Amino acid sequence: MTQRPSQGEAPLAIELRGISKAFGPVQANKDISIQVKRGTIHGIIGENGAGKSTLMSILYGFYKADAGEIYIGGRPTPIPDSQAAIDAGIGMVFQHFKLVQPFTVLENVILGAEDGKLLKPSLAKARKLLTDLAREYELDVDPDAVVEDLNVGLQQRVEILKALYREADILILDEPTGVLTPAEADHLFRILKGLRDQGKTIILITHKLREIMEITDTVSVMRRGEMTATVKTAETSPEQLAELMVGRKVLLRVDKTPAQPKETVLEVRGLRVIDDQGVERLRGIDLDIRAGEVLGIAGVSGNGQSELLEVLGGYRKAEGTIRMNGQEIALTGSASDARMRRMQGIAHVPEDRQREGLIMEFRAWENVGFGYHREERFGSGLFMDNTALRTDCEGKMARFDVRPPDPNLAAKSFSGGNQQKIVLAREIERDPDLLLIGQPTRGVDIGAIEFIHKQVVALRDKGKAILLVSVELDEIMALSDRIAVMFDGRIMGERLPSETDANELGLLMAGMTGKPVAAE
Amino acid sequence: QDANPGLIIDLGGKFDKSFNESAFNGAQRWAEENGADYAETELANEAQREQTMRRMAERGANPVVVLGFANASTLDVVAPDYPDTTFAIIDMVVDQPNVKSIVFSEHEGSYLVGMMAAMASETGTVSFVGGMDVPLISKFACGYAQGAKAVNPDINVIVNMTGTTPSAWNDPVKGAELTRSQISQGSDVVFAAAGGTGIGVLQAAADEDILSIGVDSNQNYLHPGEVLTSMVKRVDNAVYDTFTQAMNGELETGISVMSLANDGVGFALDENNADLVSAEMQAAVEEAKAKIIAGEIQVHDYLSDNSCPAF
Amino acid sequence: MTDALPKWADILLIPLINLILALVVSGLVVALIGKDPFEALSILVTGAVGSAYGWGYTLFYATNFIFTGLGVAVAFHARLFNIGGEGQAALGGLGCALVLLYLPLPHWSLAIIAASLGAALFGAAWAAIPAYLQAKRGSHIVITTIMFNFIASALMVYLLSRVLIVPGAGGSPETARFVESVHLPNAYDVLPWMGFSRSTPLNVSFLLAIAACVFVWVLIWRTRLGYEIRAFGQSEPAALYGGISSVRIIMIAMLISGALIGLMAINSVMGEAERLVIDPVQGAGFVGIAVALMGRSHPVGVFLAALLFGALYQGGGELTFEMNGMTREIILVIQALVILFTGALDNMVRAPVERAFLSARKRPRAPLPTNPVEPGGHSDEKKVEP
Amino acid sequence: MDYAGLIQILDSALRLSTPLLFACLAGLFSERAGVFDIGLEGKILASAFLSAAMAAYTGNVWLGMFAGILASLMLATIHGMASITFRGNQLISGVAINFLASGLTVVIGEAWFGLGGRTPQLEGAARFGELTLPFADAIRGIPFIGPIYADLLSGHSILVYVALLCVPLTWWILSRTRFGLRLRAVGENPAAVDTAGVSVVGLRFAAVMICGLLCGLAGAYLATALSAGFVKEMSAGRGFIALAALIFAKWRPWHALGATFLFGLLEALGNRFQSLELLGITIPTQFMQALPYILTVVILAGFVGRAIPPRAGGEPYVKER
Ligand SMILES: Nc1ncnc2c1ncn2[C@@H]1O[C@H](COP(=O)(O)OP(=O)(O)OP(=O)(O)O)[C@@H](O)[C@H]1O
Ligand SMILES: Nc1ncnc2c1ncn2[C@@H]1O[C@H](COP(=O)(O)OP(=O)(O)OP(=O)(O)O)[C@@H](O)[C@H]1O
Ligand SMILES: [Mg+2]
Ligand SMILES: [Mg+2]
Repeated sequence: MTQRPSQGEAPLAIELRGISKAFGPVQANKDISIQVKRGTIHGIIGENGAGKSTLMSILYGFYKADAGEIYIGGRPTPIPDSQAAIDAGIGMVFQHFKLVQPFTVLENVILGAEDGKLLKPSLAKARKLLTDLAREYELDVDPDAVVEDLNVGLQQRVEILKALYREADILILDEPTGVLTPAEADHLFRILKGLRDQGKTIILITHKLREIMEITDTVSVMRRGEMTATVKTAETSPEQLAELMVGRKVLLRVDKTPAQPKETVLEVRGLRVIDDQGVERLRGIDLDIRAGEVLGIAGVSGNGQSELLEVLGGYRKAEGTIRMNGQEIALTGSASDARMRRMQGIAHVPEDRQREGLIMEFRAWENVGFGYHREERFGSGLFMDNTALRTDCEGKMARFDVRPPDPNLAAKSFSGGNQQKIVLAREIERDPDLLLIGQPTRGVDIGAIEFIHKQVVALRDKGKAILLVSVELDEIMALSDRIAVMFDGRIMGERLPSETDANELGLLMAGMTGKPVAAE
Repeated sequence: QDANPGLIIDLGGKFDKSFNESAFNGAQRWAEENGADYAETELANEAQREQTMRRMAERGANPVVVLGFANASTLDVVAPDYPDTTFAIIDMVVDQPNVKSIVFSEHEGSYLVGMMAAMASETGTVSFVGGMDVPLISKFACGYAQGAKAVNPDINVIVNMTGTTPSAWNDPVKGAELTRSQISQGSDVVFAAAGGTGIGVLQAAADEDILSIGVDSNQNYLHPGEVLTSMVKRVDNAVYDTFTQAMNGELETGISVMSLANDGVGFALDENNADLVSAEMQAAVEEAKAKIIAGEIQVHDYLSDNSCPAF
Repeated sequence: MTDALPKWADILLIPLINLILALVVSGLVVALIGKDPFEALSILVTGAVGSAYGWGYTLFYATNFIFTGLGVAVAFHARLFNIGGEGQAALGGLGCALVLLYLPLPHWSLAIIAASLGAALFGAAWAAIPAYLQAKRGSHIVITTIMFNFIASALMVYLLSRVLIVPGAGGSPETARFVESVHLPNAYDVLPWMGFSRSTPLNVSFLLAIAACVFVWVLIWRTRLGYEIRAFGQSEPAALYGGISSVRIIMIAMLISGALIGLMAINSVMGEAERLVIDPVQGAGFVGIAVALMGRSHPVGVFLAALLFGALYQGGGELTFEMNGMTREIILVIQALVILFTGALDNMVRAPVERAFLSARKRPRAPLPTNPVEPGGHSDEKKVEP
Repeated sequence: MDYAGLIQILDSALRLSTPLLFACLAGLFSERAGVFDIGLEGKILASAFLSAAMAAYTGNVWLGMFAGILASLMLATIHGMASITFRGNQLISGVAINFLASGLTVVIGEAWFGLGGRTPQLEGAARFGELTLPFADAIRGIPFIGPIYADLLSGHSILVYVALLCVPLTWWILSRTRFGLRLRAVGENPAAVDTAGVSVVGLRFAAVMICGLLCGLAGAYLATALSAGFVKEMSAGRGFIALAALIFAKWRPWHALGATFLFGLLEALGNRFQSLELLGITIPTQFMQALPYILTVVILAGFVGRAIPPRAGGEPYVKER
């Protein structure tokens, strides 16, 4: 690995001149120019679909630009494919990781960068190098672990290791913290700072202004395929950036009155889940949620939150008892359970909108009935009433400001934020007694986050019960009326937002108990 | 002299080295000898049977010869619509005034080659490979077994069928494997009645140095000195005769049986198998042939009751 | 990419170019074996669609392919690859024949209803076991349906040579002819003035096939069940979340698929052969796969693709009949090339055509709409909603 | 059944499973790289034809074999063009290739030989002979081991041994070489391979070509070793059975050996025990002939769990739409 100490007046690591890119009729990048100095961290922000990922993918040779030039270290460097980018010292961690799931960490790291035709020597060499890198940058991962068994945080480390293994001088990270816990994000930032101090150049795409302010040296703002501004981070503020991004003033805090909880809506006792591999995922959960309050579940992902949501949503088998409005509900996890839940007044915004919440190939109007498609309002007898669905969809799109408000577009054609609004509209407008909502703003830009948070608070104020699961501590702190922390399938403790802070919650999330409340 | 005969080759194809090929050869012989022409086409699928029969008739072909049992019920419907056309069907009886039905006594021919197999066998086990387990093929197998048992009542006759899909008639690989399996069970003479699959049977027999018996056409030449004989079924003669009779205006409808008596079936003897067929064997078979013709030996026809006394 | 191509180009121009390419290559093959490709083409086309006679056969074959194509398509919507059409159609034939042989049915109108039930029931039953094994045991449906094709053929040979065979009728492995009263009216009976001959195999089951197209369209795009089938096919995790039972959808989709394929027997067994023979399917089960794939699993697409294949079958038959020395397998070659060019090499033509259209329209185009939501790649859907 | 009978059945199973094994490994390469191939059948058929035709023409079986491989490679190229270059539907392309092979073999065969698509019968050097392993005759006498070596292992065409060698070779390539690692990766996540700087198109084409090569060997074995010439449609569904075996084997080389041998064994058993009498009832031949297929279903349902194909299988790699 080459290590160049940063010099006084840093030369340019990257310069893009006049990059344009169209996907068919969509102009994703329009005449974009940008300069990034060596040894700095450069942030890029912008709304969903602004063209950030596209621009970086062009720099990495994943897409080919229609026009424009790329200069690396001052020299014009055509990058027709990723190999050229790697040769130019560029590494990229994509928003959706490019890992081979059933491979080990080691295999993923050497893929494409093997020495020689046989694997054995490559693997041996990589193993050694990996240990060195891990030590140097605090990037520990078991080289023999299979990637699909790793949580996202560790998978991201593998991606970073891949880049470092290829001796990248320039590291691009596309929304790296979207899936990380605060602790993991902090860790990542420490690593990034360490890399910068070694003279590496880092480009960071994120939707989180806090991160921009915390770590970047300069920041560029993109809007609708164009680069609208590049400023020094020290000379700007989150409010200014938000306005540059969205084109209007954005409220960065959640405004809400104190909760007025009423009767208990959901009562969970001794909930246990054992998955197909025989692993106990939930080890006896007790919870109460009352009407008119938001119960936030904090925790590092993979500690049972997903399973909890799935059980409550009716599509995972469990033991224990759950009462909804005083009535016990079935826990067999069969399809009829999931249907019954909806009738019993439980709505569910799932964590993964693209995998579960939406049928990506269906049009928007088909998606607004999903899960409720057997209800009278969407048809009679055997038939579906497509007109009713379309009308319903138009209303929802208007009320939830889905853009573009075209019911005939396929779900996959909407940006993430707008996809989330469609799901939200579907579930909230069902007028449920209890809303389960998982990772409501993952990967969503700040304009949409503001909107989604408002909706959640409004529903609470209507006297509904809300169970919020999120890995974003900020979000949990801002929205919850009570916070429960999950670790390893147990509730480690419950806190009031006013009486706790990120530090204490962070400790609980790491399994270090303050005072145990729910778990046995 | 205004005969313009037509021949419809059946699904197996013109060059199946067997049934269809034999018919084609008969037609060719007629054409060459008479310097005349005839219409000919090949069926591509089941649904074309009726279509093609009608096309032939409407084109003015007369007589129209169709091959194989599968045409019977179609012809039964088509024939009345073309009273001026004479049809001939081979291997099946269709009871219509303008249809000549030509059936073969395959069981008799098979009986004779069964006798030869039993006499040539040193192991006391002979075998049979059929295409598909359908009655017509069982007719071959049954005659063969009867002949073998007539020579040696204790003889073991192994009967195998290739498969149940259309590829059963085109699978020489499987035919060869069946033959090898039979050899391992002691068989040293194998009789194949399985279309293209039979090629594999004869090949495997030659490879493993046992004797084989061909079918329909004379297949002795395929492996000279290793094919004991062939149970010939003179489809070529049937077609040739039909064409000739029509040309001479003496074509008669009704049932015509091609048997040992009129050399409609028989066994092939030529230079390729001269060394394999001993004088003694030949004499015995000729004697049996005479007796069958005279009615002294009754060879059971499997089709008469769908069962066989010999297995 | 929705905007790249106008609709007419997408559904007419591109398939047409593909078809022409397929015919050009077929022509080369014909020329290569020393025959005149132009003569062949003209025989092919006039043979298929140049006369009432040709239409009678073209539509007859198309009817078979519509049924099998629809069946495969319904399964495709649930992301199930049903290769078992051969077996299911054969069993459909059995069901149809049993009804017609053993029930006293005075009139064809009654008979077609009873026989349809029998055919659909048997076809569905033959699909049910692979479906059950897939749903409950995860046994790969591609293997099980292939195996069931072989098992079906064995069953058919057994039944027809041992059980249903008419004793003393010469040993042909087929059932007796159905009685005259269940004879389906064919095109000649119904439309004699259009020049159909008495023997035309085209019969009223063509109407049944069209009805089946409508049925499938309604089922898939208008019913709750169809909605669930499509949802399940698009995303299993989402179906789980949405309370859609995978076992139920797999079973129902395969049962419907098998039933539709079984119905082919109404055309081939009841309408044409009027008896059951050993292999009443003749590869239509496999052609159904090609038809469903080319028709993009949409009933209209299936109908058109079936028509094309019907025309190729009939035109190809004429070709071997009319052109001396033309082997009948030439039809297979032409079919293969049509499948290849229209089905698999589609993008070879599409990409340049799209580029041409895009650059032609680029100049007058307005800038992007305000919110950067992109009407990205839903070219498949446009066939979904007629 | 006696020991010799058992050896014979295993011997037969070995022969019958060889084409399946070639084809199964062929499919394995292609599908592990993410390209589904239901056109195995067509490639086998094309190779069987051209190998027999060339062997008949030149009298040299090796030339025949290379011609067969060439034919199969040509179809593989079409499949590659359709499913990789032009990102078409892999199933459609496979179906088309099967039809194409069925048609062309007969059309061309008829034009060349005029034997209805059949090739002339192959003799002598135009056919693969049987290879006798060293000391086979000496060892035959030893009880138990002798027959296994001399009758079961010895006395096959060289291609049988090649097929058997292909199993460890495939395993070694996939698990021990750079190429294998990349090939497996491209079947699981082509984007990972692409962003790692390796050509997805190149890898997939390589895999499809290896598939063509192996199918070519399967076809040559059918026509020039097991039989002595080409008969139309002589592949007789073996490509589909190989596909079933591939799924059965969960896309793994050693499992492929097991699965194809099982299929071969079931067929050999079906050949051997066609007329079985149980408790005085004669089981119909047709039942015995269907038995291998019934058993496959039973085994699949009873003992083999869900088979998870390579994740990117069947989908063309599309970056931009
Ligand atoms: N592979 C693709 N094919 C077609 N269009 C694409 C593709 N990738 C992106 N686009 C389009 O390009 C535009 C820019 O997308 P891009 O992914 O660069 O946005 P982004 O700024 O990264 O958004 P996000 O914040 O959601 O990650 C989008 O409107 C999208 O429609
Ligand atoms: N191949 C494609 N065709 C069309 N649109 C695409 C394609 N790939 C991505 N897009 C669109 O580009 C936008 C951004 O793409 P990206 O891959 O960054 O999505 P995402 O990050 O998963 O979603 P988001 O960040 O908006 O939540 C999305 O709106 C997506 O729908
Ligand atoms: Mg992005
Ligand atoms: Mg994003």
